[in-house]
Amino acid sequence: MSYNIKLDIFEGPLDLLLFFIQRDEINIYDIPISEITQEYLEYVEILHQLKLSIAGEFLEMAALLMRIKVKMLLPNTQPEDEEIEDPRTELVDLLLEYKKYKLAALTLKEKETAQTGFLEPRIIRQQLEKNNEADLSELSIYDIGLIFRKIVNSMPEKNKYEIKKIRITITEQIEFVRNYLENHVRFSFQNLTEALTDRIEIIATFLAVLEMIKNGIIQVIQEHQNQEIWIQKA
Amino acid sequence: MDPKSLNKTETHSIIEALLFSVEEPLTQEQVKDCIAKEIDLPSVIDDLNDFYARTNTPLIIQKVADGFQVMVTDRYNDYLIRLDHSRTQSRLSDSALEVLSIIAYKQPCTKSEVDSIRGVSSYLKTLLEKDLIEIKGRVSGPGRPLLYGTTKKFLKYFGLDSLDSLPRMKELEEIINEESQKDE
Amino acid sequence: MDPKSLNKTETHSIIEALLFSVEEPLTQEQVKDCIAKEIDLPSVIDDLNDFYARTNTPLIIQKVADGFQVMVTDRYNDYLIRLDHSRTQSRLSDSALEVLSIIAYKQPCTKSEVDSIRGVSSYLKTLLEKDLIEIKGRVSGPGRPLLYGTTKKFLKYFGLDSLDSLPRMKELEEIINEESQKDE
Repeated sequence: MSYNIKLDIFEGPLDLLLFFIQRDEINIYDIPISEITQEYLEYVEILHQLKLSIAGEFLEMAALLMRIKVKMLLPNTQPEDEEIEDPRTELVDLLLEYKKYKLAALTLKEKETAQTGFLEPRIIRQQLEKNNEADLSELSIYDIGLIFRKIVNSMPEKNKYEIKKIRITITEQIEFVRNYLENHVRFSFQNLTEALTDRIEIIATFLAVLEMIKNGIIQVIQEHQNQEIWIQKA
Repeated sequence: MDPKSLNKTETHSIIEALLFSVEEPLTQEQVKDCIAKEIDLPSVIDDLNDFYARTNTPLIIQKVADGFQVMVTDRYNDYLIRLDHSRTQSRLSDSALEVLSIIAYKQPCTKSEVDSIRGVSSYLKTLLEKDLIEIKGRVSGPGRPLLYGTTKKFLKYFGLDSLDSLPRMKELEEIINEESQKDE
Repeated sequence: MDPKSLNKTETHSIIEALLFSVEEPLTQEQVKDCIAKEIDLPSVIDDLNDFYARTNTPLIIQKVADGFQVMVTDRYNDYLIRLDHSRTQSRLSDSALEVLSIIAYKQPCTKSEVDSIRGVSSYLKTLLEKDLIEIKGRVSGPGRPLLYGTTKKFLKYFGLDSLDSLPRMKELEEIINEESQKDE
């Protein structure tokens, strides 16, 4: 979208407000909140009409401006002798702090311009004996992280997901135990699960047994402690 | 044509050779490792710069990042631009410069500190890729966010001797105060 | 100290600037592109070499296949070899870097763990030699394979106080995704 480039000249809401302040030669300590809020909202509305995505920060700032505006309209309920805080203080502090770094950025820009005029000379160095140091001069820990990320992302799917989908349900295992009951009068849990290989199947069968005991379909008998537990029809 | 008349001793030539051979700015310690005797490096550098200027040699030695580096002067750039454009660096965007200036002054600092000053979410990727900032560690507090700081490359890129070469925060505050008072 | 007494004209200085600025050896065609007037390049090069020799400037311009390039003379090599950083450091291969990144993130880990992630034989020996990784112990299980981890030097190189400062995958994703939003 071509609008984007032309309208996206402000780094953010603070930058936009500083632009208004500078353009209208406003005293930063005495910002006319009503006027500036109106113009600010108009700008946000233009962004909206052009169907540009409006960053959340612009809306947050709109809310702050409205809040200040309301506070300034409210009658002063504070006792006479108490110092009232200007509702604009928070905003002014934000603007001044940001302005400081914008100024610093300007200094950097000047230094950048001066420095880019100079080139590093291309002079062929003498080949000296190699030492055993690894040359990591072009690398940062961010790069090491990116390299690892790339490896992880290129790994085959199956290595990533070790968890298998459980294909067995307790209802199915209740049915399994019912069938077993038809052919066996009395059996141990071990007898019941002999043919099962998967641990998850054994667990599901155990849960099925518990469920069937609860529902009075089967009962378990243990004649003496530490002896076999038998399962039979209730 | 006696080299001595140019105030150039063998020491000067050795320092030159060292300057031409290092990848990073040449430090006082490196010089000490290479030349046994005591050397007043800044004074040798001054002599060499003087020599380059007087002999129209298009080189200049700069003090950057705690060391000295040789650069080609910008004097003949009008001729150089017809060479190839691959070496003309792309400049940093205004937002990148803002982020850099905040990190330079506040370091080590987190992304959210940068964001709260700018009032907008900041982009660190380009600066990390250009090696102008780097990860310095983590905050020990909740969430343990990453801490960022500027690199040696940052100093080289802007031709800064050290971070102290940046204007002091107090100076910036004074400029802004003067500006605001003028408006009243 | 008239530069003319050193036989150096402005043309000489421009050619010098070109020599210092080109990526590849400087060719006659490039000179023609940059300077309008006709120039006898080999003769200018001779003058410059003469100038370097007479002023003890440790540079020499060599004729190579397609053109001319500036080199540091070998005259001060005895000093240069004591310059630790001037020695050609061997750059790590991409594969070695991959192995290093796996060990950094997975440590302590065994050779077979590294291999299972990369699917190829590892570069542990190189990394051990360069003192970037070290043996941290052995697995207590079958075969008792060696466990590898990164060294103090690794941390020091990257300016980190602990392994905890390695950026997490989630943090990297955040940095990368932020930028793509801006590009939209």
